[in-house]
Amino acid sequence: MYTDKVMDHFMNPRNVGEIEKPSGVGEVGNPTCGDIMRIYIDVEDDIIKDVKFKTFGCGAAIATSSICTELVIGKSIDEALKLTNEAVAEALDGLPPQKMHCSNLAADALHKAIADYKAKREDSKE
Amino acid sequence: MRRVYLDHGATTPVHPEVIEAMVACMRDHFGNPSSVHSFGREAKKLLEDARSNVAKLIGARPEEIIFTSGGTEADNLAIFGVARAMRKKGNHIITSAIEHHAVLDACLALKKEGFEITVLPVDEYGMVKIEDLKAALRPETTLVTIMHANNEVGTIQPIQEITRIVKEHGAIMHTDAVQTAGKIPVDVNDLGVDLLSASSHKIYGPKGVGCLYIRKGTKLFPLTHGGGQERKRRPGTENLPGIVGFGKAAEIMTRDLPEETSRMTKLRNRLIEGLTAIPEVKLNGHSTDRLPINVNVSIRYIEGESLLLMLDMKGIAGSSGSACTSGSLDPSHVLLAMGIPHEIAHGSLRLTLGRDNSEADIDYVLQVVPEIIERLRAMSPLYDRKEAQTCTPIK
Amino acid sequence: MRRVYLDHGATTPVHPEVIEAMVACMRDHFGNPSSVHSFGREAKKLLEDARSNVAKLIGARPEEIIFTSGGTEADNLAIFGVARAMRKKGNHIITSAIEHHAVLDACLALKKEGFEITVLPVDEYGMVKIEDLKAALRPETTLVTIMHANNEVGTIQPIQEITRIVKEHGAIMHTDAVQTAGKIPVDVNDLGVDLLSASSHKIYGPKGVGCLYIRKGTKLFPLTHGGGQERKRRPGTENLPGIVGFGKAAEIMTRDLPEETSRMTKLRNRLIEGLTAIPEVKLNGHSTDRLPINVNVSIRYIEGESLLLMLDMKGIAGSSGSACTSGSLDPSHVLLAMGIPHEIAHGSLRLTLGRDNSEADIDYVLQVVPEIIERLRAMSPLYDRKEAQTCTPIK
Ligand SMILES: Cc1ncc(COP(=O)(O)O)c(C=O)c1O
Ligand SMILES: Cc1ncc(COP(=O)(O)O)c(C=O)c1O
Ligand code: FES
Ligand code: FES
Repeated sequence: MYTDKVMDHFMNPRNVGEIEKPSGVGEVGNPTCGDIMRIYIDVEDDIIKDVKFKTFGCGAAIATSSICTELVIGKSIDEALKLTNEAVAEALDGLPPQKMHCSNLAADALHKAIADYKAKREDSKE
Repeated sequence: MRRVYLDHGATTPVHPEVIEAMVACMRDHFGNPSSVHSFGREAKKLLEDARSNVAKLIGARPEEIIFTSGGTEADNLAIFGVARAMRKKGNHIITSAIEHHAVLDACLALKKEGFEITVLPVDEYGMVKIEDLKAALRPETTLVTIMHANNEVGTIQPIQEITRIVKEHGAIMHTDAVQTAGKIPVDVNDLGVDLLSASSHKIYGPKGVGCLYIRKGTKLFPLTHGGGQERKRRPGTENLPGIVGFGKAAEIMTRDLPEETSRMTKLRNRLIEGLTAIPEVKLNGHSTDRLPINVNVSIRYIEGESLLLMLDMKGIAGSSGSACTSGSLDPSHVLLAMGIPHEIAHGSLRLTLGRDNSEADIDYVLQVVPEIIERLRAMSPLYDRKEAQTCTPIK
Repeated sequence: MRRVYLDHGATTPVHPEVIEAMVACMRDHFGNPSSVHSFGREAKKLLEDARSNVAKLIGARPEEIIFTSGGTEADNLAIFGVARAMRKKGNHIITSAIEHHAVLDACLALKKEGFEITVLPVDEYGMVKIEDLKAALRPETTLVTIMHANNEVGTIQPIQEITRIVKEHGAIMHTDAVQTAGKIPVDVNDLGVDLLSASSHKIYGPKGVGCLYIRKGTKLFPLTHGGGQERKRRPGTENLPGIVGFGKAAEIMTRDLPEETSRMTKLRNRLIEGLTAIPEVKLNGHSTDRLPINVNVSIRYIEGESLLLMLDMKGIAGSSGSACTSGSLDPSHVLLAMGIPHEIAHGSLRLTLGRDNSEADIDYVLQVVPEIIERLRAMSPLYDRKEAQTCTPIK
C-alpha cells in the first residue's frame, strides 16, 4: 500500500517532539477522519532553524509530517509557504489515492505555524 | 521474524485437510453435479456429502442448506429474499445498529424499494435490548435480522430469546452466524431461527463459499435467476471445490469445537488481562457474553492504522475500527453505536485468535504492544494535552 | 474401462497448474485482501495479478474486470444491474431465444418488475438475424444481451456487427461469452461490447468463479450489498483461491489458444463426419460459424437420456437436450427455437471436446455410438413406424 519512503518516514520519523519556546505553532485537525497534527517552528531572521511535530493519525499522516519537517528546515519562511500538499506527497514517492487527504495535514499545519509566527512578530512590533 | 496472525475474525488459514479434500475433488471429481453421466454423479455425491456436514455443524437437515458464494450473499439472499416474498403481508423490517455491512446495506437498499427499516440501538456492551425489540415490532413487521455474534467486538446476542419474541409476533427471524457457526455451539432448532447465514473462510475453509439455512416452509425469492441448482434458490454451476472444502471444514469444526473453545477462551482472557493492564486501555464489548476468539480494546491517544502498521513490522497481524483503515470517513459503526466517541474508536485494536495461536504468541504480543503504544503516544499531540489534563477522561 | 469425457461444454477438468496455484494461494497466502497487514497485502497482490491475467484473456483493462461467483451471477449482474440503473431512460430490453437460462430467466424476472422484453427468434442454424434486431430496437431500449456462442449447438453470433447497430442506437450491449472466452479469440474492443460475462470452469479453472467485464463509464446497480469489494459492484470477501485459479487458467488459455483451436477443430470435424454418416443423424447448429469444441446431432427415433446412460456404461460422457434430462417437461429451448420438432430435439446428443481428448477417443466414440444407436432404435416404436413410412421426414 505504502512506498518504501513512506514506511521509512513512518517507522523512523524525523523531528518528532516539541520546541520549548517556539517562534510559531500550528495545529490542524483533519475534519475527514479526525486526525490531528501540531507543528512547532523556530525562526531566526526569517529562516526556519528547526521544526518539530506531533501527529495523531495514520501511517501516511505521520510520514507526511516527518518529510514536511525535513523539506523546510533551513528554508526561508517565504520558501516554506510555497510548500504544497502535492509536493509533500511527491517527496514520499506518492500516496495511495484514499490517503491523499492526509498530506493536507502537514502543509496546512506548517502554514498555520508560519502565520502564528508572523502574527506574534506583528504583536511584538506594536 | 516471528509471524503471529491475530486476525482470524477477518479470515482464517485454510486447514491442510481442507486443501487435501479440495485437491482430490478438483483432480478426481471435476464433473458438473447436474450432469447425467458418472462424472456428474460423482460430483453430485461430493456436493451432498458436503451439505450433510455443513447441516450437522448447525443442527439442520441437509435439504435446508443452500450454498452461496459467502456470508455476504447469504445475508443478502435472506433479507431481500424474505422481504420481497412477504411484501404483500408487510413492509417493515427490524435490524440492529451493529450488524455487518452485508446486513445493514441490504436493509438500506430495501429502504429505497419502499420498505421501512427500524435499526435497534445497542447498549455500551453492544447488546440489543429486548424492550427495544418488543417496542419495534409492528403488525406489518415481516422480518427481523439480528446477528448472533458481532465480528468487531465479539458480543453474543441472546438470539434464542429474541427469536421467541419474533416468532410469537409471527415474523420471520434471520441471524447472521458468520462469526459463530463453527466457533461456539450453534443449533438452528435451539435458537429457533428461520434463516441463518454462515461462511466457510471464517472456519478454516476456503473463501468464496457460505450457506444460508432456510427452515422448511420459509418463503423466499431468489436473488439471481438461471439453472435449477440449489432448489432454484441459488442458480449457477455449484462451486464444488469450495463447497467440498466448506464441508470438510465444518466436519473438523464439529469435531474440535469443545476443545478449541476452551483453549481459545484461556488465551483470550490472558490477552485481555495483559492489554487492559496498560494505562488507558479499555476493553470494548461484553466481558463474558463474548466470542472466545475476540479481543477488542481502545487505546487512547493513538490511531489504529499506525498501530497496525507498527505491529505488522513486528510480524503481528490485527485489525482496527479506525476511520483511517476503513477507506470511508468514519470509524467503526459498531463502536460508535456502542457510544464510544470518535477519537477513542480511532484507537481501537481487534485481535482475533485461532487454532494456530499458542501461549508463546500471547507472550510475544504482550511484550511488543506496550512498546509500540509508548512510541506512538510519544508522537501524539493528544497525549500532551492529557498530561496537561485538558482531555475528557475515558468514562 | 476407457473413460472419454466429452462434456467440456458443461464443465472442464481443472488444469494441474491451476490446482497448484490454488494450493499455493491457500497454503501460503490466505489473508483477506482488504486487511492492512502483510498477510492482507500478499492476498491483494494475488488478486490483482489474477485480474490482470483475466483482463488479458479478453483484451480488457484490469480495472474493468469484476469477479463474480460464476457465469450465472455475471449475467444476472449485467442484466439486472444495467436495466435497473437505466430505468429512467427506458424499460425495453432485447435478448434472443437461444440464450442460456441465466440470461433468459433474468430477463423474465425483469418482466415482473415492469420491463418489456423482446426475445429475438433465430434461424435454423441458431443465428440471430440482423433485420430482426433492427426492427426490435426502440427509443426506450436500454440494453441488448445476445450471447457470443451458444452452449448447446455452438453457433457463434456476429457480435461485432450486432454491437455496432446497438451502439449506434445508443443502447448498452452485453454478451454472454461463457462459451467463447478462452476457446476462441475474444477481444472486448474488437467486439465493441459494454459488458461481457465469462466463467472459469469452462476453461480448466475451478467452478464457482467468473467475471463481468464492465466498460469504463457503464452504469450498473449491484445485485448484493455489503463491503466495498470489487469497486462496490460485488461485495463480499473475494473467492481468492478461485480467482487465482481463474487467473492461472486464463493465462494458460491465452498461451495455448491458437494451437488448441486448430487441434479441436480437426477432432470436431472428424466427429461430425463420423456421426452424420450414421443414417438419420443430422448436425444441429451452423457448420462453420461454430465453436471448435462443439458437436451436436439429432439422432432420430431415440431419446437422449437413455442414449447418455448407455454411453456412460461405455465410459463416454456427453449431454442431451432431451426433456428427460432437463428435469422440466420440455426439450431444449435452443433446439425448439431453431425449429427442430419436439420428437427430434428429444434425440439430441451434444459432445464437447477438450484439451485431454485424442484422436483415439474419437475412434472409440465412433465405434461405440453406432452400436448404441442400433440397440436403442431396435427398442423404439418410432423406428418401426419409420420403416412403415408414417413419420414426418427430417427437413
Ligand atoms: C458477521 C459477518 N457477516 C457477514 C460477513 C461476510 O461474509 P463473507 O466474507 O463470507 O462474504 C462477515 C465477514 O466478513 C462477518 O463477519
Ligand atoms: C452460455 C452460458 N452462460 C452462462 C453459463 C453459466 O455459467 P456458470 O456455470 O459459471 O454459472 C453457462 C454454463 O453453465 C453457459 O454455457
Ligand atoms: S490520518 Fe486518517 S487516513 Fe490518514
Ligand atoms: S421418458 Fe422418463 S423422463 Fe422422459
